[in-house]
Amino acid sequence: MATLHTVNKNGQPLELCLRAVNKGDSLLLIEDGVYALFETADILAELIRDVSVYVLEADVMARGVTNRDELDIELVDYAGFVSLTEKNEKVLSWF
Amino acid sequence: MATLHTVNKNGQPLELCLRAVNKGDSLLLIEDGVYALFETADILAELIRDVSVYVLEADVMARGVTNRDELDIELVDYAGFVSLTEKNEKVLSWF
Amino acid sequence: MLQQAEPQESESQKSVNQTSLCVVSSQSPYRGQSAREALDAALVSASYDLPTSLLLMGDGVYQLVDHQDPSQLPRKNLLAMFKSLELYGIETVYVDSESLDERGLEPEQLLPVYTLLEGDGVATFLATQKKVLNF
Amino acid sequence: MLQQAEPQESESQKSVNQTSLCVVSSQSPYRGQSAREALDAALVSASYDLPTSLLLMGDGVYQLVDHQDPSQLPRKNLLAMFKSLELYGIETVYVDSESLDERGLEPEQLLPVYTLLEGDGVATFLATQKKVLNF
Amino acid sequence: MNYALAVYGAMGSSQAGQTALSFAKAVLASGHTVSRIFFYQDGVQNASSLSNPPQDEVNLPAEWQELVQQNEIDAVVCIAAALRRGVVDADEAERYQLPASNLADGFQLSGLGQLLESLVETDRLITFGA
Amino acid sequence: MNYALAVYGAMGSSQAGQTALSFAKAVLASGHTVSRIFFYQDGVQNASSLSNPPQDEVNLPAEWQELVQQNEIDAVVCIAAALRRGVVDADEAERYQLPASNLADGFQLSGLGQLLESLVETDRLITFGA
Repeated sequence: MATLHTVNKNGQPLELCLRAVNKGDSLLLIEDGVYALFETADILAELIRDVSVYVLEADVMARGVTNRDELDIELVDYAGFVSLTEKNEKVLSWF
Repeated sequence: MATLHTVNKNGQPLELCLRAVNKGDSLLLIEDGVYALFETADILAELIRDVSVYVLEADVMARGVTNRDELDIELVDYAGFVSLTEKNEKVLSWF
Repeated sequence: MLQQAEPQESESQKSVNQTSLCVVSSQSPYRGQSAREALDAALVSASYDLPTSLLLMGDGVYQLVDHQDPSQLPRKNLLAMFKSLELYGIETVYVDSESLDERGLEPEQLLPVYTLLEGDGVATFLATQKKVLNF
Repeated sequence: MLQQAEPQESESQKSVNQTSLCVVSSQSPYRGQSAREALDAALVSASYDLPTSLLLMGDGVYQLVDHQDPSQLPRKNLLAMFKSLELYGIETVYVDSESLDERGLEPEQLLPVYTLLEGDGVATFLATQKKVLNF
Repeated sequence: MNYALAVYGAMGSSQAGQTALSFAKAVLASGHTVSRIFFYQDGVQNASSLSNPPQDEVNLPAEWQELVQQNEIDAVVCIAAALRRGVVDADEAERYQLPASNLADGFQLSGLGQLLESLVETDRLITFGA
Repeated sequence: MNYALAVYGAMGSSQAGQTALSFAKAVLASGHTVSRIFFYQDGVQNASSLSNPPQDEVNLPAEWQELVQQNEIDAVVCIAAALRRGVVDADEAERYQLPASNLADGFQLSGLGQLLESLVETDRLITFGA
C-alpha cells in the first residue's frame, strides 16, 4: 500500500515526512517545499534511492528554483499531481 | 542605544534574533519562544554572557516549561514586559 | 464539538465502521487553534465508532507536556482533554520518540497516557493505517 | 497601496522627516501575503520621504531569487516590484549573507540590486537604525 | 475516482487555497469526480463573501464559488471553525444575534462529521495544509 | 510614555492578538498611554464583528472593542490588508457592492501611513507578529 507524501515547506514538515516514508513511497514537493532543491539537495539525493521524488512545476517556476540536473527529480504539473494521487492508495500531507 | 528583542517561536525567529543582538541588548522569549528553554538551552547558556534573557511567565506556565535552574534567566510578567520596553530604546520582534 | 451520528446518517456510519483512522497532530498547543481542532477531529471520529488513534509528532509532542496551566493566556487546557480521551473512545495516543529527543524532553515530563514509537516505528505504524489525517 | 501624504498630514510628515526606517522582511515571497505587505510598508514609508531601507533575512532572501515566474499560481511577481524600488525611493536593499549560505544560494542567483551584509554586519547595521519594522 | 479535498489555510498567510483550487480543476479535467471540499481551520476564510482583493490578485472565494456551482460540488465549511473566526451564514447570525452574515453563496456550514464521512467514503481525500 | 502596538496575527493560527491585548492592558496599568493599535496582515481578523467562539474561549474582537473604547485608543485596521481578507466597513461594502459589512464598532479602516506615523511619533512601537 504505497503512499504519496506532499510537503509544502522545509523545516518541520520535511523532517517529519522523512520519518514517515517507506520504501516505494512517493514524495511531492509543493509550495515552499520546492525550496528543498536549494536547501537540502543532499537529503533529497539520499532519499531518491528509496523514494520517488517529484516537484510541482508551477511552484518551481514561481520561485525561480532551478532543478538540480544531477538529481533524478521529476517536474510534474497539476495533471501529474492528480496522476500521483491515483497511483498511490493514500495521500499524507505534511505542512 | 540598547534594544529589546522579542522571539515568539523557535526555528527561524530565534536564529535571526541571535544574528541581530548586540552586547547589552535584552531578549524576551514569548509565546512558543519559551520552548527554547527545552530545545536550545545550550544556545541560551552561551547567549546570557552578553545579553539579558527573560521569559514571559504566562507563556511558561501555559506550556508547562520548567525553568532551567542552572540558567540565569528571569521570569517576567506583563508588567515586567512593559518595564523592559521602557528601559530599551528600541523593540525588535522576531516571529 | 462532539457530534453523534444522526439516525439518517446510519448508512454512512455503517461504512465508517469498516475502517480505522489515525490523526497526526504536529502543532504546539497554544499558538493557534490547530492542536485543539486536530483533537476535535479525533473526538468526532471516535464518536462515529471509528477506531481512532492519535499520533503526536514534531511540536505536537508539546501537547502532552505535564503541568500545563494556560489559565493566564487565557486558553482552554488541552491536557485536560488528553486526560479524558479514553472516555471518548480514542484508543491510543502515540508519541514519536525522536521528536522528544530533538526537543530535550524526557518521557517522564509528559502526561503518562501514551505509547512511544521508536526508530522506524512511525513509518511502520503509518503504513498499516488505512486512513490518516494530518494536522 | 502607495499613499501620498495628504495636505492636512503635513505636520506628521514633517516629523516623519526627522528619522529613518529599516523594514526587515524574513518571509518567503508566495506563501501568503507577508512579503508583499512588508514591501508595501517600505514603499509607503519612502513615499513619506522617510529615508527607508529594506533588509532581507531568513526565507526573506528568496524574494530576490532571479527568474521568478509566479504567473501560473497566479500571483503578482514580487521581483518586478524589486526592480522598481529605486524609483519609489527605497535607498538600499540589504541581504544577510548567512541566510544565503544556509539556503545553498550563491549571490549570483539573486537579482543584482542589493548590498550584502556579512559577519556581524546585520547586528551592527540594525544597531545604527533609529526605527526598525519587522515582518 | 471520487475525490474529496480538505483546505486548512487562508489566503493571507498560506498558499493552500490556491493550490487546492488548481488541484481540484486538474482532478475534474482528468475525468474524476470531486464530491466534497471541506474547509477547516483558517481555511474557512476561503468562503467569505466579503473578500475584495486588488485587481492584480485572485479573489479566491469567487473562484471557489464558480467551481463548486458549475460542478455541483458539496462545499462544506466547518461550523465550529467558522464561528470562531467570524464566518457565519444567515441562520447562525440570527441564532447568535450577530450584525450580519458573510458566508458566500454555494458554501454551507456543517459539522466535522462531513470531513470524516468524506475520508471514509471517497477514494482519495487530499489535505491542503496551511 | 506614549505607546503604539502593531498586531499581525489572527486567533486561528497565532497567539499575537491575545499577547498584544494583555500587553496593552499592562501598558495602561503602568500609567503609560496607548495612542494607537494598528491591525495589519492576518491581524485584521481581530476587528471582525462576526467572531463567535465557544463559551470557554475568548472573544478577542469584543475584548479589543472594550479596551479601545474605554481608553480612547485609536484602533486602526489597514484597509488594503482588510479588503483582501474580507473585513470591511459599511462605506467599503457600499463602494465595492459587497453584501454586508463586518468591521466591529470602535475600529476604523485606514492606510499604512497610520502605522508609519505611529512608528515615528510615539515613544515605542511594539509589534506582535503572527
